[in-house]
Amino acid sequence: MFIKLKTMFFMLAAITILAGCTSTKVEDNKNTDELVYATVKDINDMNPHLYPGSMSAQGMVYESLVENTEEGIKPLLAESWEISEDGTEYTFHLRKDVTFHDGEHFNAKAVKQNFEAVQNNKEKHAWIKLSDKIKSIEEVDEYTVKLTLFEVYYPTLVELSMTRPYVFLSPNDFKNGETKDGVNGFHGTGPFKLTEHKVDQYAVFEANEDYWAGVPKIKKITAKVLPAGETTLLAMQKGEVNFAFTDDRGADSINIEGINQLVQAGDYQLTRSKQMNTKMIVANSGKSESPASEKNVREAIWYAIDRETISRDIFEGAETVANSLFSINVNYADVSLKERNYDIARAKEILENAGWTISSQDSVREKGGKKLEMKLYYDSNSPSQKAQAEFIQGSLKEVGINLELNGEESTSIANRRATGDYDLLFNQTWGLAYDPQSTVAAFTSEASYLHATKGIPDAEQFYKKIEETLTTIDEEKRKLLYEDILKTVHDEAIFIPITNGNVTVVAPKNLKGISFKQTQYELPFEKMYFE
Amino acid sequence: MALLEVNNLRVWDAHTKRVIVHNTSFTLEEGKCLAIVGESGSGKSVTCRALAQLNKKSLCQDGEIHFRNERLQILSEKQMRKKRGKNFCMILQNGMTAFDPSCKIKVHLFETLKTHLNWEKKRSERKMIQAMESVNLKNAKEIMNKYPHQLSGGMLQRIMIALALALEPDIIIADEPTTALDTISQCEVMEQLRKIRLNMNCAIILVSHDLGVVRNIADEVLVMKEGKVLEKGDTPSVFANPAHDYTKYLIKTRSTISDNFIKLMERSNLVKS
Amino acid sequence: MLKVDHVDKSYNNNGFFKSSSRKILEDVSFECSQGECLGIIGESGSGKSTLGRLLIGIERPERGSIMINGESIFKRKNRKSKISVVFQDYRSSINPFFTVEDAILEPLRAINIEENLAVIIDKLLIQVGLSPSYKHKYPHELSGGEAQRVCIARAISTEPSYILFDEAISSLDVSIQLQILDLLKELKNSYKMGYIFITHDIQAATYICDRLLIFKDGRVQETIPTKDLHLVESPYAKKLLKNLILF
Amino acid sequence: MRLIRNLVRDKLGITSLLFLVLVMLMGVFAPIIAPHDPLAINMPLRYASPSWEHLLGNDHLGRDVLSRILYGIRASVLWIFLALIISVCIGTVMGFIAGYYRGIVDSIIMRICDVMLSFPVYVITIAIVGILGVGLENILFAFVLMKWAWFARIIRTSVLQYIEMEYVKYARTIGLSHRSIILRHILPLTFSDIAVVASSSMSSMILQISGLSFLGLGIKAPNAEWGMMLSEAREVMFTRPELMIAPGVAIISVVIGFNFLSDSLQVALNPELRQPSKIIE
Amino acid sequence: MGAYIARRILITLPLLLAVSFLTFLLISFSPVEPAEVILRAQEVPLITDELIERTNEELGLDKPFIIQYFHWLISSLQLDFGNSYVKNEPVWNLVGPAFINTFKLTVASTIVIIIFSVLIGVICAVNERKMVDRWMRTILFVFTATPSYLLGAVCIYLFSVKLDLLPTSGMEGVESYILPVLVTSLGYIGIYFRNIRSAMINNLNEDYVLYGRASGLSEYTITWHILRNSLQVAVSIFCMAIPLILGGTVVIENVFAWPGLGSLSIGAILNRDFPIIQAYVLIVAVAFVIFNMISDILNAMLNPRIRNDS
Repeated sequence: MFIKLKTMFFMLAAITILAGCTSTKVEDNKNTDELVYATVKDINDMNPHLYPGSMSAQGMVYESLVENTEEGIKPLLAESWEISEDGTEYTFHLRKDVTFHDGEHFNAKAVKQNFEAVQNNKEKHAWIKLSDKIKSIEEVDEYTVKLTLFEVYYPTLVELSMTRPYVFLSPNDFKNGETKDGVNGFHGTGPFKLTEHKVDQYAVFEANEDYWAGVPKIKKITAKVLPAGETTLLAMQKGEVNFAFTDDRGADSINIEGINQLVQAGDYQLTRSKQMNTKMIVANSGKSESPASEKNVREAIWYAIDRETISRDIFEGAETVANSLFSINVNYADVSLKERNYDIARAKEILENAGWTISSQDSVREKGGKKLEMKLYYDSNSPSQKAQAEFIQGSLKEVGINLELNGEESTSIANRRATGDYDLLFNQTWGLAYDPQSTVAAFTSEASYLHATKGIPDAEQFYKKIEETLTTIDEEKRKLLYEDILKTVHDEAIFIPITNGNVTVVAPKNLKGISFKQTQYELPFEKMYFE
Repeated sequence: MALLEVNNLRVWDAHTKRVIVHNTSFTLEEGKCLAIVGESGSGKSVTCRALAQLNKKSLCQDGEIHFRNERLQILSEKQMRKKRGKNFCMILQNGMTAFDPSCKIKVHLFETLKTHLNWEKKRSERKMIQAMESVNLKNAKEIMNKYPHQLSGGMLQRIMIALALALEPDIIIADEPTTALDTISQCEVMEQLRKIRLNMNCAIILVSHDLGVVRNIADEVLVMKEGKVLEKGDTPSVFANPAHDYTKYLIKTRSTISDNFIKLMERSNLVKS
Repeated sequence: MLKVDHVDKSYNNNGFFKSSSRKILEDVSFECSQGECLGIIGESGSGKSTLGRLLIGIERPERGSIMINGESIFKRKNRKSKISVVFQDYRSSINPFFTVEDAILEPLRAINIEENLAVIIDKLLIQVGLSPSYKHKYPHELSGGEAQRVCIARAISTEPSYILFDEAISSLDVSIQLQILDLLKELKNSYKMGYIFITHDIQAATYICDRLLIFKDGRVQETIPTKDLHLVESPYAKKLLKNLILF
Repeated sequence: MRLIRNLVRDKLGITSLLFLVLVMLMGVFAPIIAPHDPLAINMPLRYASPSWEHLLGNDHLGRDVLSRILYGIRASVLWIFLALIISVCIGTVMGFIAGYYRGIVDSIIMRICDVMLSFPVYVITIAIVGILGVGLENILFAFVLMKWAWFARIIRTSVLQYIEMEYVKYARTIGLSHRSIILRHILPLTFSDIAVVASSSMSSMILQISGLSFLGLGIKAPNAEWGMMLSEAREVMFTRPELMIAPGVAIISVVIGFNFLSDSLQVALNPELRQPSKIIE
Repeated sequence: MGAYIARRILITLPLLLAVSFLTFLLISFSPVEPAEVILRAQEVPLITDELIERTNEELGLDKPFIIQYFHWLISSLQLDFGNSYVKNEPVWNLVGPAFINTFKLTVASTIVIIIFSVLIGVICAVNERKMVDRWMRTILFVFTATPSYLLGAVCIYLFSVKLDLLPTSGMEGVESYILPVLVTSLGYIGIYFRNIRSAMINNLNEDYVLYGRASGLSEYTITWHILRNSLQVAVSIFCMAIPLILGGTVVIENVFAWPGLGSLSIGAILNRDFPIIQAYVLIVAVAFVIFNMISDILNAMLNPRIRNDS
């Protein structure tokens, strides 16, 4: 009996091990024309007129009328366009050889239907000022549409170039002519089609054989959900995944050292875009009960952060030190601003002068019985933010500021930003396509930085200036206005810059044609090919 | 020729090295009844389990046990297993726990009969009904289909006797068969044991602390205390002329209580002496 | 004096659909006077242990009363120092965390006797035939007989009106049984307490009891003075006596 | 007393007990024995290997790992221990009330327990963290909220068992008050049962809480906690796997300690298990 | 027996009601206004009071608490848990597949747990205090004390990276089950085999074993009887293992990127997606109650005492 049991046990054990051994090895992706990229989150709802979906995925499937490039606005689905004298009428001439993935022809009617569907859900698009400015959209002929605005709005074309919402979905997918309550399918005009989606597992995109700009060389792209950074690294090491890039939210879940090791091992290459955004801490100047509403405190924090060390040690040099909200390669951002370098003594001095006194070493400064304490929120998916937060916490302690750290999901942080329920939080600018106009416009948007900027002296005046900047047609005036705005926020130390971030791509060594767009949210997969 | 001959049986605990049964020797003749008497902790149960090599693995034993001139120690476990049940049949103290609580009574009965006599179910059932009826169990078929907890201790005890009856063993080892029972069941069980002995001429080893029971049935008595045999001899002589002080003491205490009772009942015909 | 008057007791089987109740005791009445030893004889399942629980006041009957000296025993203060008990299971009769001394002092402390405790302990231990050196021992260090003696010492310490012995000698070896019975006889003579002796062993009961109560299926079959035992009339009692295995 | 004596006899048991007491004391006296400030950031020492100055090396911010492990005892062991004690206390009171007084109170308490026990601890913890936000205190709150029912039920069972003991019946017979019966006769015995259950659930709580910390639902930075240290180490586990060793060993050894202790207590309390072989007469 | 089952099921109903009420109550303690959460989660950048009011009306959040509860209960019974705040999809569409994924993992793990804990338990019990027993116990002791995420990480490192045998994560194909199931099971096996072992050892000391031996029954038959009796305890434990694992895979799902309830609920917490948390808590609690009931019934079926006395 016992002997039998023993043999049975060992047999079972053996079977288990054998089962393990004989399991088919995962396909070698290295020499195929497929890409499998790791994503922290599911691609989610791909409806291009709503916001939950993954932007990089939407970018593969949908296209806009125009494209924002380094050289400026370029044609995409619109071959050319004219702007009326007064700047309120835009006439677009559409490409004639474009079809949606379901075979439906792309024409003026489709454009009109899409625009109307977006406009019918206007309140959800309030962040993009254009939605407020559109008066009407008309079909002129089959391939010509006319967009009429209420007033002049200079970033119109830029906002039309964005990944969402002004992109085009096959009208066949509409529900009752609308898209706001969901759609029946995800047929865009882009280089890739969504062919399979298993929620929280993976999504498969296949090359659009009828793509107007030529069939993409990469035939299949799979987005695989891998929530943890080190799992991604492992999966890449094994070849289960062969591509990774800084995702939507800018969460850099993959450890830099790990990437370097991977690259050194020889199968992968690392490509970084040029500076794309600024990573920063946003101080809530509008929360009057918080010390963060005090300019001196914000300035002291700025001085107390050793950005050199962050850039060198935490980012291992991958990101560079940022000294202002926008780096100078951003339009209109080349203005001279006061530099605030790492200077602990200066920080202490500012606080001391502002009346925040310290009783002993290692204690927290106080003013009028109130302690100098603040909460800093970071994205719990981003290890580098956590490391920075802890590092900053340590530095601020040195100057007598007590920082409480809270890691939360990005949605929750966005929520706090919108409700003003924070002292300090990590954030980043939105990328070249959006800067500075969208970011600056966001100063006035409750969803974005309204709370953060509320504490600026004479804020109403400040917001008026922003409104004026966006609607003026006088380029010189706009430049001056921008300079004024950027100076104000800089002097007020509301956005405490840390580093300039970029988009990082880890790809198989033989993948060529890796380039970047003007936004950090998408990659031009259609330009990539294997050698 | 003695049916069973035990020479220098010694049992000790393998871990603590404590000796539980000191060199014990005795013989059992065919058809006789040997009683092992002693108070709790005297090692009487361990002794009789040692005969069938049923003690736990942590207890070691040596000494010689001959059954019909066959040395039991040299038998393999498998050979020994064949002897148990077929040659040595045990009756335990507590019938309530002696059967698998999750099986019907008949499961154990049939398994045992199948093992030793290779009887199929039908035959087993028929024979068991016979055996059970002869130990005064009515509705034998019904009883066999019950679970142990549905029956009384006395009934279960008698089922064990019935099983022994069916197996026709050479020796029945009865370990305190009456201790856990009511007065009335005690009497019945003793009656059946006596009957079985008469009918089948099998030998009995009776372990008991109740001198009344022992005197009633045993031919020979073995008095044990703390693992040592103090005295042995045939029942009437041991009870009449105990040699050892301890035996005397046991007999005296027991008779003090029962003398008082017997005196009370003298005038009555209710009690048989 | 203890008076049990028309006592009924049943247990509920709480079913979900119907609750059935099983009668354990039915119309039980008897008395036990000071200094008397009453034996309650019953086989297992006769309800004698339930009766035992009622007699020490820790459970209440549905009907009827149990009085000691005219007061209900179900009130705690009426029981204090008047009723005591010795159980069958000597192993669980003493709190394993208690020494012999703690155990014996417990009832004395309960009635707030604080003086001369050391003297009392020694006296009690000697009285039950144990050396005073036992007082520092723990229950698991005692043999069955010794433990039972400690229980008896504990029971007599407050000189109660009566003591209930619930199969108190059944788990002991016969020789020890006799010792305990003799001890009890002796104590009864010196303390004049009432004993209620619940047992299935009719022979032991006749040794000590003045009066016997034959108990079956929750009913009193017959009550008879010990000396008249041979005159029993109920068929059950007769059968019981007939089936005894005598020495 | 017997308990302690038996425990002392059991080498493994007493070793684990001493080890755990030592660990807890180290947690209490962390400020005295820790070689460095656990929060002191020292970027030049980022991911430094062990040295005489920093015996277990340094983490991603150059903080001393040894000191963080020592301070981590507070969150990983001491606070959990406190939560355990609170839930044991609530459970004990409830269990006693239910078991001793029976009747309607018993039914009510047991029904509440049934409802509480219908939720797996993880699930409720997650819900509570979802509502109240991330933080060790919320997790501990959830644990206290859920675990007391579990203890109450166990204690009720053991009260029901001990109340049937002859010495309790004796105490009731001689008219002792409920209070002294509970305090003198039932509590000491149930206490030993509680000790067994509590020490084994301590180990599961440590594992569960470290798991939640690992998921980022637990303690807030920069405070040290073993689960979080492991989570931080996981991010670099393929480049610097050695960082997982210290917190991993710490958790495993403490959990093993509690498991051993629980086993030994059980043996020490149960005479039947104590003897290597029991002779059945 | 039938009466027992009926009774047990009837007891379960009020418990389920209480559980559902508590679930609803729990979520209603949340400090955030659901309407706002929904709007934010949909990344509606500009939230007006009007919009909130409209959303409240849409969701029936303006009604009294108890009515909200009954509405919720009735729709929950139809598996309608409302819409996810974040994904704007019916909750069941998200929770359903996740539940099935977690359930697959749970069932696979339970089977492994049962097989191995019985096997190891039996082996250890019959070889009590011998080498096999000691080693098994020591090894499993260490596994039980190891946090599952650590074990998971080590397994991935060992089997997926170093030996390159198994996929690191996801749930494609049989081989992707091996590691999560292994890691889930190990901890439980370490606990349950001890139960089986001690039940076996306790049974070994029972009189019926002695009587069986004395009757000359083969060791095989006797072991079968012992196992049968020991398993009675085990059956109820195993039944309870299913909901326990169901509610406890959170960490393992995270480590192996298993698209189940755990991953879903963590995401929901961090996004404050209350309908999903609510559905998650309710589903696992209901599973818990139901499996508890099944375990009691099974236990009764195996144990003739309960079976016949009811």
